[in-house]
Amino acid sequence: MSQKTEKLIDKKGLRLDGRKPDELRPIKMEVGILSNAEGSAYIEQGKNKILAAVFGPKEMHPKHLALPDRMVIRCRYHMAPFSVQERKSPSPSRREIELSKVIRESLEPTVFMEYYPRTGIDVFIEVLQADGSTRCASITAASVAMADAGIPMRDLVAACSAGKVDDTIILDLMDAEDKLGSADVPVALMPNHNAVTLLQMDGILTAEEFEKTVSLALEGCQKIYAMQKEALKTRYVSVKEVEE
Amino acid sequence: MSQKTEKLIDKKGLRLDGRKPDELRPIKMEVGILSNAEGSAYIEQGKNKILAAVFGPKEMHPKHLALPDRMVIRCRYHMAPFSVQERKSPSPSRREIELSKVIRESLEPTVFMEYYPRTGIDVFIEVLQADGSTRCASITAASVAMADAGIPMRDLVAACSAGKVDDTIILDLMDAEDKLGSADVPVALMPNHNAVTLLQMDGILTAEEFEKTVSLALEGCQKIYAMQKEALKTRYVSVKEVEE
Amino acid sequence: MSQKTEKLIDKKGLRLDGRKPDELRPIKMEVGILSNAEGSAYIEQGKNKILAAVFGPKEMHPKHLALPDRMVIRCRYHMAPFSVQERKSPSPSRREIELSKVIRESLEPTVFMEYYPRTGIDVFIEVLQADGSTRCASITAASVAMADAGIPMRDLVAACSAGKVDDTIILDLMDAEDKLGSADVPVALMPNHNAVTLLQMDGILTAEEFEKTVSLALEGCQKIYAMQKEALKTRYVSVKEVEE
Amino acid sequence: MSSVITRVKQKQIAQAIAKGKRLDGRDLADYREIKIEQGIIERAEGSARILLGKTEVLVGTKIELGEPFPDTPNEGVLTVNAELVPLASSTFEPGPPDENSIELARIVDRGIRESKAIDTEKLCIEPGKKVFVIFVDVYVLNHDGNLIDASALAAVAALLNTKMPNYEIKEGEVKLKPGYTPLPMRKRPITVTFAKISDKLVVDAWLEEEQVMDARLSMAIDDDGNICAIQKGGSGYFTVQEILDAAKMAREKSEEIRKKLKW
Amino acid sequence: MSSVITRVKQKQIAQAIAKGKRLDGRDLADYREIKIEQGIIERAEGSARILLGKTEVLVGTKIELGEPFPDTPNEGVLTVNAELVPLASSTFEPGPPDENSIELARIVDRGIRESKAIDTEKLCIEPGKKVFVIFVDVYVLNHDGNLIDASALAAVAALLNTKMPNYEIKEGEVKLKPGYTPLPMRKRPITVTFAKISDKLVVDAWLEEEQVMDARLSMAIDDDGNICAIQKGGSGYFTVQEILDAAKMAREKSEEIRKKLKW
Amino acid sequence: MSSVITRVKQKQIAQAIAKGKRLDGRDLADYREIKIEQGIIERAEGSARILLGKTEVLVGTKIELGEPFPDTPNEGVLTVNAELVPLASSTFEPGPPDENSIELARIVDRGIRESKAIDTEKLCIEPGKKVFVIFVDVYVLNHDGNLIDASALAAVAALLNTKMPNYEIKEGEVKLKPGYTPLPMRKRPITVTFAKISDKLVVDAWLEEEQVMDARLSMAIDDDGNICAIQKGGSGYFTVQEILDAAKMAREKSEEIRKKLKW
Repeated sequence: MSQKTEKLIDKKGLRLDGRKPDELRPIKMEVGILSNAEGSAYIEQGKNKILAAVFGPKEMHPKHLALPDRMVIRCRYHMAPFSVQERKSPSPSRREIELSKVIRESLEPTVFMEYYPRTGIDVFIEVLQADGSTRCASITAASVAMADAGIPMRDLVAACSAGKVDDTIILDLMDAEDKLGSADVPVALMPNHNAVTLLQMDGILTAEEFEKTVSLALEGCQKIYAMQKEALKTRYVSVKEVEE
Repeated sequence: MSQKTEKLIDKKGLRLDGRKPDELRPIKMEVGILSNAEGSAYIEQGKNKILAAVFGPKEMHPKHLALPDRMVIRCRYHMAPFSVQERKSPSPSRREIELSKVIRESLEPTVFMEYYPRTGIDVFIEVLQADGSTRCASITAASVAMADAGIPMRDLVAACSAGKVDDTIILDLMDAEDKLGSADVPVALMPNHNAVTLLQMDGILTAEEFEKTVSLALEGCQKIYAMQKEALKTRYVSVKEVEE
Repeated sequence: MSQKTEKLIDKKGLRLDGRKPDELRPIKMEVGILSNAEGSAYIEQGKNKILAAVFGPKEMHPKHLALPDRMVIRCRYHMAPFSVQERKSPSPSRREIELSKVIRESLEPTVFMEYYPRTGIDVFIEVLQADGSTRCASITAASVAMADAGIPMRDLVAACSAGKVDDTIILDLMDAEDKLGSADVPVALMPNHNAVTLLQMDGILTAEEFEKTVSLALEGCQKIYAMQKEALKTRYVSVKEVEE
Repeated sequence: MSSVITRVKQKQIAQAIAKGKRLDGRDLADYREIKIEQGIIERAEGSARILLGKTEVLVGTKIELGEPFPDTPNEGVLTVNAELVPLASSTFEPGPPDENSIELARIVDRGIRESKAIDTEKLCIEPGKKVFVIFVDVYVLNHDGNLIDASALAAVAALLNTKMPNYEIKEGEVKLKPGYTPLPMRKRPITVTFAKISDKLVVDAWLEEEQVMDARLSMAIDDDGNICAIQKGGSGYFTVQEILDAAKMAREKSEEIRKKLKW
Repeated sequence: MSSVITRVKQKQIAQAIAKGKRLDGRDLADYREIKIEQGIIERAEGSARILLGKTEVLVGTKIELGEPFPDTPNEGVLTVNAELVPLASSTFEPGPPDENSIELARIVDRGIRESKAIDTEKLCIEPGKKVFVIFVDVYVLNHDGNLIDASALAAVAALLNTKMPNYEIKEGEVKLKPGYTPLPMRKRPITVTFAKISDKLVVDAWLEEEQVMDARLSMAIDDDGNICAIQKGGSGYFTVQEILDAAKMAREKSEEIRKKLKW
Repeated sequence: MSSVITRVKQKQIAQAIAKGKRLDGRDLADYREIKIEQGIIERAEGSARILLGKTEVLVGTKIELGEPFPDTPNEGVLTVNAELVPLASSTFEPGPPDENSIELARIVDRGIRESKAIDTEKLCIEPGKKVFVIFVDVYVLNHDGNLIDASALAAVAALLNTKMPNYEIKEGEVKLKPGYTPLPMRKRPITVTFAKISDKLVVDAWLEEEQVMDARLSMAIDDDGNICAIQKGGSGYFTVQEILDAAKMAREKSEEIRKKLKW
């Protein structure tokens, strides 16, 4: 949020990649693509390319991390060294450690944690290419991977960012909009429960702008939720075909 | 000890802060000020500002560190990044690791270690501001915190440095005297047992000078011991008043 | 292998240190020289000076590393900071971690691993001075140290490098030959089993050259094997003399 | 482990809050007593100690010469670090920063950075080459809940207390001169954290309340009432209405607290 | 732990191979299907994804300005790193590189370096001062055996796909210019790995076969059929004859595989 | 764990010392046989190996170009590191330095530094910019007690054996020239360590005695008989009289040992 330019929205009201303010980037999801994980999903959202995999439920190692009355979710959000402009060191940055935490906390509310006491599941997210709003795309993919793994859940979690650039409230920020815009609000939603499980904000917004931005992000979440269901359905159908 | 200047003692025989050679800096101690620790103490000695806290006795983690016939004392001496002139990295330096060891070994002789087999206590020391002889002030405070925690002890441990600057033997070195003087001798004493539990030295002293320096440091320890008792008494009285 | 010079073999066909192409460097071995290890050996091969020590078989720590049906061998190849031209940091380099693995895997085939289930042995190698082909000399010494420790083995393991410099196939490369030559092939052999337990190569060789190089290295291994037996015999004799 | 409370106590806390009451007598929207002391660490360029009830946080700032980031060559650098030192709680372990201390540091950082509280262009000495680097070290000394608000407040109080060295450029080299200038501050962002307990929003939760809460929501508000940073934490969720209610209340509470800051 | 197979299965694998057969129907000298995609990570200077059956490896390259090593002042720098990221296998743990990932990176590195695949002198900008540094990051996405061959192939494919930034030197400073040049490649080393099972040599072992193998032997072969790097792994051994047989077969298989690489 | 001795043995050791005797026949003030070899690591700028009974320590020194510390711009830099490598004892673990190896390094460092044994001003090449940095690496090869005295002695012996490269300054750059100069040494500090067992002071305790001792006291004595560094260790204490007795005896023993050092 360090600089302001006046070029993120053109005279026609369109964004750098030709999108309208309330338009999502093209999204592609694939489910169940990794053979060793219990569940997995791949998402492309604009130039974001992200893999999520779920292992478990399984016994916790080390054992003292297990809880007597519920499962434990661990989550690692990690970026490939070549995913960003300047090569990123593979050791986890402070940003990656924070995002791992907030992503985990955005997934936990939907899981029936008490079904598998003393066990744990691992959610691994690898950002192969990053182009803004990677935490939202990661949550979207991870939630689908959890469903693919058969983790008992109340709901999916769909995530989308909204924000403000050039005095316009926009949906699904890409990298340039995140860096040069004036606010970024990533949101995650359990669509059937009106439950916001991730909310962060960077930038400056009035109370009114904030309300608008959140509303737009929630609309984005609902659209993404529809795609999640579609991706799972496709997977289910194709698995069934293979089995028959 | 790398440089010699001739200005640490003025013509009247007084030191940079106006003290006489055998004079302690102003000392302030407070006991029991941290609500989560079993025992705690705060000391100001000149510009030194140091907190000590004691947790335990409690079960050891990890368990293989426990001893079948005695308790284990762990100790961490740590400096705040802003406690010194140049910002100090928060990760422990080699100096902090050595001081943690010698401080622990200066406290151990006074504890009835065999009273609580298989348990451990943690002594945490945070130097919030450093101005020379911090290890001595840390021991003084830690010993009081251990008493506050009710750890069974033979005696308190009082610590004080002495040294040599400009051919004068002085008591309780402050930072400039430590850096520019010609010898620094930190000493810790169990005052009722004639037991020296810490002795280190940097610099150059003849055998005679050394004997004098140790004697002066021991006198300092006795004075500090009186203050420790006073601080504990005040604490005890004020606790009693609250209870009544 | 980055540069080629034409001076590694002189007009008489001799090498920088006067050796013929198929000649080993002077080798000195001593067995059982460390009092705390179950077995130990010291080797000098040219300017290489290397110590190897074996601890165990003993209970594994941490326990989850133990295997129910066999012992576990751990191995650390480590270079002293002063062993090479530029001071080496004491923390293990990626090269040292790789060499620790291949050395361990060159020793494992000879051990009756199933004799001591749930236990482990540690092989520690310290390179005090390095002058090329240190991994081979390390294996040679470690194997002798294992024999000294009484580890039940099918055979000793003898190791030797061969390679190519100035279009000549040579035995037992020293540092300059390793750095400036065109290929380096370290080999380890169980001499009575025709079993190659280490094989690596850096550089470029035709299939024919490769075959020649391996043959030469194996001849070197056989010569070194004779010295290993001699060193163990000397040790055995001297121990016997002491006992008598 | 004196910090883990019984299930009975947890139930009492939750039931009281369900009825709009708190065990320590506060209203849901009440902070504990706030004490602010500035300038207590003379060695630091700036410092402040905050007491929020028994929660105690010390922040010290240091200023060093350094290089700017390539994408902001005209701006000084802000670095926030948080240490959950083990004397503050039996649940804090010595060692490198864990996810909790990293999150805390990053929340404090964002409140300052996104509100543009510091005029970082005034920290530039030579564009692209030399700038002042400000280290803000958050030191939690006693943990009795709501470390986020206490730390954010202590950081701003310390920055308001921070003196910047004078300097001159002689023959291409930066020399520090005697004397100081106050750090160029533009804003005083205040962070207000809500705990969700029994479907109510509670401000300034203390330690035992935090053990009962479903989730927390922190909002940094600048001097003009704008929101400049948000962080949801915990494994529960918020409804949209709760979020909007929180935004409104955060604005009110931040104004109250900001008045306590000397500038 | 879905990746640990039963003793019964192990026996079946070994017995089949003893008869020259493999459970998936391949001959001992057959690779699984190889798919190569290049250029799929636009942010990277070069990239390639290899599928070897279900084994999946992604390699991305980055190019940065840096300093040469003192002993090779006229050459650019090659740095190979491998990450066994935990989503690829339940046996991979998050954390710093272990001996397996370090060995993998060093095998891939040696194949490229010893074959002189890259004309590193063309990466020199100012001798002794400024060169291009190439980072080759091997990212294992799914582990179903034979990571070495898949990684080595993906690395070469990514290098063949790598573009080098144009630059000019103005007033002693290197400035990047618009446009790119292909990385100066001279060779396409191919690594062929043999697993020894039931005293037979098998190429391209998949995960379950690797759990049965006694040892493995990897050989990198350059475009002229020369051997340029070898690594024996595992706690078994090879006879001299096995080694020579492997060298011969590696030459044949490497030619086959090299044909799949676009240049 | 061959290094842990039985309680019976411990009792025997303590009872013998109470009567002024030691199980290996030495008097309380006797060192074991000391062997000093210098110059055994040709790759190092200096080296020495000490045998103190079965305790064996190797020290190698390296000299590199570097920058002086800001507060001593005219002096070279001394860096002492100690490795308790695991082949020396089953109680030493591989890994980063622990408190024991750090304490050992710092005791050795202080003996050299505080006695001003090296004329560090002669290691300055360009004040404030370029100096020689001396690395003293203490490598414990076999631990049979009294590592402090053996390491301190090996370090001084290695320094006395250290050669400093010749150099010249051409066009502002330091170039090393052929040939060497001895390191400018002024003093030969000797460290004498006392173990307190059965209320007696014992010098040069071997491993089994160390397991019985209450505390240890190390004193570094320079060529003029001055004390230049002290370290008390262990969880026991000393009386003032014991300390003064130790100081006297350290002076005597250090003179004896110093005679063994070639200069």
